[in-house]
Amino acid sequence: AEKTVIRLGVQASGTVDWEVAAIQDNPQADFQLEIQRVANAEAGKIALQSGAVDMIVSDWIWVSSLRATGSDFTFYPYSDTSGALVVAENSPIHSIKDLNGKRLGIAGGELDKNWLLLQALAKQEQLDLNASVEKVFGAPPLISEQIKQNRVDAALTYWHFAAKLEAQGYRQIIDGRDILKGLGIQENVPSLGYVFKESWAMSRKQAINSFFKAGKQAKNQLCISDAAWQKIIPLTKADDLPTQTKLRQRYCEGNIEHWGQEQQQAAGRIYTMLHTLSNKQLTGHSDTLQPGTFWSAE
Amino acid sequence: MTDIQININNKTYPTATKPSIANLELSLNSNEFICLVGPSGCGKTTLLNIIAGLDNDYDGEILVGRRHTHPKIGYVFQNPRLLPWRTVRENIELALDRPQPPEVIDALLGAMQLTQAQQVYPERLSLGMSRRVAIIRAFAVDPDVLLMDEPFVSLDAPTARHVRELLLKLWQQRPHTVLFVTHDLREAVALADRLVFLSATPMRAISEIIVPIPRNERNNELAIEAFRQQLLQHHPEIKQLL
Amino acid sequence: MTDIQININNKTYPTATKPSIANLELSLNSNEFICLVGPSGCGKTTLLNIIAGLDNDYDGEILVGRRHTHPKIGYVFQNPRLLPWRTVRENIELALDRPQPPEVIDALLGAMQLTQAQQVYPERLSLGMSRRVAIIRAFAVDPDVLLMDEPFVSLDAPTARHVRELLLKLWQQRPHTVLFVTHDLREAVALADRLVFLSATPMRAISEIIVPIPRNERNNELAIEAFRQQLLQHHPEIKQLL
Amino acid sequence: MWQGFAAYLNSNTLPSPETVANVFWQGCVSGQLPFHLGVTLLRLVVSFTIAMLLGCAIGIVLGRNKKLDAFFDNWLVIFLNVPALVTIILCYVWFGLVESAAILAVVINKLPNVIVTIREGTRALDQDLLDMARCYRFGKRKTLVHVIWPQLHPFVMGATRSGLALIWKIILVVELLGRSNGMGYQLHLFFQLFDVASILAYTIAFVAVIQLIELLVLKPLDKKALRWRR
Amino acid sequence: MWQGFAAYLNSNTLPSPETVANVFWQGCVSGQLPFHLGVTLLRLVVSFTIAMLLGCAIGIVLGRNKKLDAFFDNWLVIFLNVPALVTIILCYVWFGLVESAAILAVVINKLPNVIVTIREGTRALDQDLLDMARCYRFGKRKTLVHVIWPQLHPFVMGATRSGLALIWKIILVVELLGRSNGMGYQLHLFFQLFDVASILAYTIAFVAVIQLIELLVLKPLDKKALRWRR
Ligand SMILES: Nc1ncnc2c1ncn2[C@@H]1O[C@H](COP(=O)(O)OP(=O)(O)OP(=O)(O)O)[C@@H](O)[C@H]1O
Ligand SMILES: Nc1ncnc2c1ncn2[C@@H]1O[C@H](COP(=O)(O)OP(=O)(O)OP(=O)(O)O)[C@@H](O)[C@H]1O
Ligand SMILES: [Mg+2]
Ligand SMILES: [Mg+2]
Repeated sequence: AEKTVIRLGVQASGTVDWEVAAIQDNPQADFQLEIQRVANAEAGKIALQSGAVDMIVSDWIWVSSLRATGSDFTFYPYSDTSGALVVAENSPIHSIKDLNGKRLGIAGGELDKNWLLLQALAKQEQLDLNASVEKVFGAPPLISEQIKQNRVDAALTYWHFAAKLEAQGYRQIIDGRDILKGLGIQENVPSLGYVFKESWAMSRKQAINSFFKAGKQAKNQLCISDAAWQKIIPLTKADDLPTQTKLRQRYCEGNIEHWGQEQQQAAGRIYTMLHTLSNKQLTGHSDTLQPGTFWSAE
Repeated sequence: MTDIQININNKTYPTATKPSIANLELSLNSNEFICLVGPSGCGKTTLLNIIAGLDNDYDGEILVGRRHTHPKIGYVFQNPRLLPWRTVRENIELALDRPQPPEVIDALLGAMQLTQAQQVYPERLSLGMSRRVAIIRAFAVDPDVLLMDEPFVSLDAPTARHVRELLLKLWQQRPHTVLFVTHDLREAVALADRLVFLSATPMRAISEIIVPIPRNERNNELAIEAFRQQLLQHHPEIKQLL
Repeated sequence: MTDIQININNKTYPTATKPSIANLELSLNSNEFICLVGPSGCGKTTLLNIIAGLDNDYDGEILVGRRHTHPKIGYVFQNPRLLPWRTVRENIELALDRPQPPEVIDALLGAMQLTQAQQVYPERLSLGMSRRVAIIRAFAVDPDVLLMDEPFVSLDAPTARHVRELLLKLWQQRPHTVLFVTHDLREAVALADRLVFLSATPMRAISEIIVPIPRNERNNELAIEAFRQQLLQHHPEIKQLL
Repeated sequence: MWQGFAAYLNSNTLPSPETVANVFWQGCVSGQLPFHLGVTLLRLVVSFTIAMLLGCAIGIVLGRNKKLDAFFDNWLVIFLNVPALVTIILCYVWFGLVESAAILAVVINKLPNVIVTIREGTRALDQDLLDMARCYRFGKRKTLVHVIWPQLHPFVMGATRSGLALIWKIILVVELLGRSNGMGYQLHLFFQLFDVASILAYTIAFVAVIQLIELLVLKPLDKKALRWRR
Repeated sequence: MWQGFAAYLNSNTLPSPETVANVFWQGCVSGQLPFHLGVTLLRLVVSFTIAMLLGCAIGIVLGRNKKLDAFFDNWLVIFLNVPALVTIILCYVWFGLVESAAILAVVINKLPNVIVTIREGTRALDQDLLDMARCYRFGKRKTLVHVIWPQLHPFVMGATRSGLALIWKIILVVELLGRSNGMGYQLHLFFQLFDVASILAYTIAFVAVIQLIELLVLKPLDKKALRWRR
């Protein structure tokens, strides 16, 4: 029979790329992937909105804000890796409190989720991070460079930049998941997921579900089988073993184990939190997470 | 027979405070050779521009006789106005509306002693040479109306004489109306059928005088000098112009 | 007393095939008024440019007398070369190397009938008016050496006469060396101490003739005409120039 | 026109004018928009001024001096064509994520454009007038002010108009990569959220400012500089 | 100079020339570099051609027609100052992630610059020569080719030189946001990996191509067009 075509927008050098490489080894699947490589997250969003691809990997907050304006995009979890706060190995910084008066590099800007949540966490410890650290915003590669040149004392950056730094001996203070835990959210809430049109997915449920399943299998495979991992190592664009190992470790830690009612409710709570923390800027005007943000027709 | 009737009630440049031409009436007979004489800055160039159709921003009208509704115009501007990025020959050929046999241009170049210079770019000519090119260009288009704004300044005496003769020869071979601006009364008398003397700004015609010297007497210096003297004595109204 | 000694062995423009000036020797006495007469395109402008120091790309030398190592130069170019974005008055004032009392310029403007036009931009002048501005500019700098390249073309006869007189008056008030290019032999005779006749390219001096008419006889038309006739008859070597 | 278009596309990819006006108004009230606009404009003014002054000076020198030009020509082509991204990254990496690095990056990107334009203009200068100035001993300053500059006017205007636009294009990238305020930074945020309404509101604010500059500065300047034309 | 500099900084922020040469060579051998360079150059050529042709045409028309100019002037300022990012996004969203949208985005960004420059040039045309052409009935085509175009030459050269550079700046963003090949896409990947050596290698390749264009096309063109100068 005709295979259902899924046009997938993949960030070059992103982890989805690794999985896709693994999936495509399997000829019996009832879907066929058409890969469109994009340069970065924004390019992915453009590709999705312009209809050039059916599916990309992005975050659910964006999906919710899209739904609030009437489009029917929806989200299926892919990974719960999250950014981290790293410092140099011999740095005197050991906890959030030590950040006081230090220079902090922040990837992604003022509305970065982790930055907002980190501020909330610090507030619980009576520390106004926003006022007490010297903030340096910048693109993630530049932030990595800044910390290497000692121009900042700590870096709050995306997970694979954090992982690469860790592999070079930098120390992780806290990661996104721990920040959430500190704020009272125990569930592992995925940060990234597949984003696609609900209407489009409804008519191809079967194929899509088997794609998700294949994705999960591929991920497991990469984590369990060294042979499978060896194959995709060139895609990581990391030359040294420590970095490769660290990337694999963090990647596998991001595996989704549970995705159910509790996690989705937790997401709702996070949403409300970010809504107030960002002064509506991150989330848009909707006070609550839009119903239907998470794909339920599994 | 009047060929072109010029009535300019008022020509005031947008940036000027007073008119440059006021109530000028002038009729050009067909194939007539007219010399315009007037003080510097009176409005002669302005008039030629209007006749050439380059300036339509005036109050009045130019009536062109039945023969040519759109007379072909040859205009020797007061400065040469050659295209610096085209050679002498290209400058001449570009002005032609239909290709001419090369001999015609060759002959003109020869007569103007520019055969050597035909492939030269204008910036590398002397001013007198550029002027001669501009004259050739005006001759080459075989005009119905030939406008010449002090064409022979910057030419040495022998060349000027030579070019004057050429002009008259061409004019007699293929008659056309000529409007010739000059400050040199001797030159004007030698060339014109009629002299038109113009006042200072605002310009109008003070006096029109027919030159009675027959064409075959025109290179007789004495006859010309005699008529010049006569003008100086018998026309007090143009005294201030001479 | 020789003030400026000109020896130009060879001046060939980079793009030209043959020299424009070859073996030209000319000595200018101090405060002498010299008229240059030569065919169009022979190299007169080239020579003035070299003397003015605008062209150093030649083979030869210009020796300037002890009196002025860097003579101040007034140059009436063959075209007016006014700055179009400066008014008439600004154009004149910009050329002065030290401020002059305004009356000096006022007087010159008045003498040239340009008082009305002093605040006008050059593009809105007639060519003759622009030329007069260029002449004022050269007079106003109070030059040691005055170079004039056909300065009085485009001027009507009365104005030309008037300006000629002004030139002589200024020259007599404050003597300076004048090099004056003209194609008009009558003008040359009326003005010059010495006439220099030049050959066609490559240019050299054919003949140098001192004008014997005393200064107070110079506006006597008959005296001038007589000398002109004499030149035509007794100097066969310059016949082709006249 | 826009409204019809928006209705036709009927999606968040082109919001209706009201939405944009609304966003614009809120941005003004909250002070966000004026703040970021102000920051960007400040950077624009500083880097534009530096680039124009330096660019005109170098352009004139290169245009008048064949030897220097031959020597620097290759460098010019290189600087002209090094991608903005590269200069920006290198500036940031070498000088840190600081204001001066940002300004430097913009200047480096704009400068070669000014130089090239002014150099073309200088090459086309009227030799007759330059000779006149030399003969009447105008000196360097007088020649520059009264002879050269007026002839360069159309080139300077061209460089100014397209320069404002170019700087604006680059400043966005500069702010996006390493500043935490300014229009570029904000646009990037909106872009991440795909908030087209806000993007348009900010764009409109900026364009309005430039229109104002055009109306209050460039147009009168043009008029004054060209008043001598026939 | 570079080497000394690199040694001084002694880090991956400025790799040594050998490293870059090495990367360059590998890129060439693997065919990656020529491929991406080729793709980008193709886009550059197409969009440059369109922008120059249209820009010159519109610039000349606006420069010669006061009324049209007054009408379109505002639009021009707007198009000149809409951020590249905005036009690129809108083009992609409306027309899809197709090649033509990419080209259109580049053209829209470059076009106003050309128009503005050429318009300045057209305003500065010599009226005497235009009058001469009118008097001798040159007609539209002849006037354009023989009278107007040679006078616009310095402006066209300015627009060309800074235009290649501008397009190159924009094309990088265009490719970054919606293409999966070309230099912009590659450079961004290298940036993510902070692979400065590769960034420099690609930059050098591009600059070399432009140098070649300069040497083989622009310089001879310049020479030919200016051979009439004194
Ligand atoms: N573009 C212009 N704008 C304003 N006034 C002008 C313009 N052109 C000429 N004029 C004025 O109009 C008058 C006549 O000028 P025109 O050039 O016609 O004189 P002309 O008779 O040709 O003088 P000349 O013999 O010196 O060439 C002059 O007073 C001049 O100042
Ligand atoms: N820039 C140049 N490049 C090449 N040749 C030139 C250049 N300028 C002048 N010439 C040539 O040098 C010769 C002398 O020119 P010049 O301008 O000195 O003549 P002139 O005596 O002033 O003539 P006119 O009386 O016509 O003004 C001419 O044959 C001319 O073709
Ligand atoms: Mg005139
Ligand atoms: Mg001359």
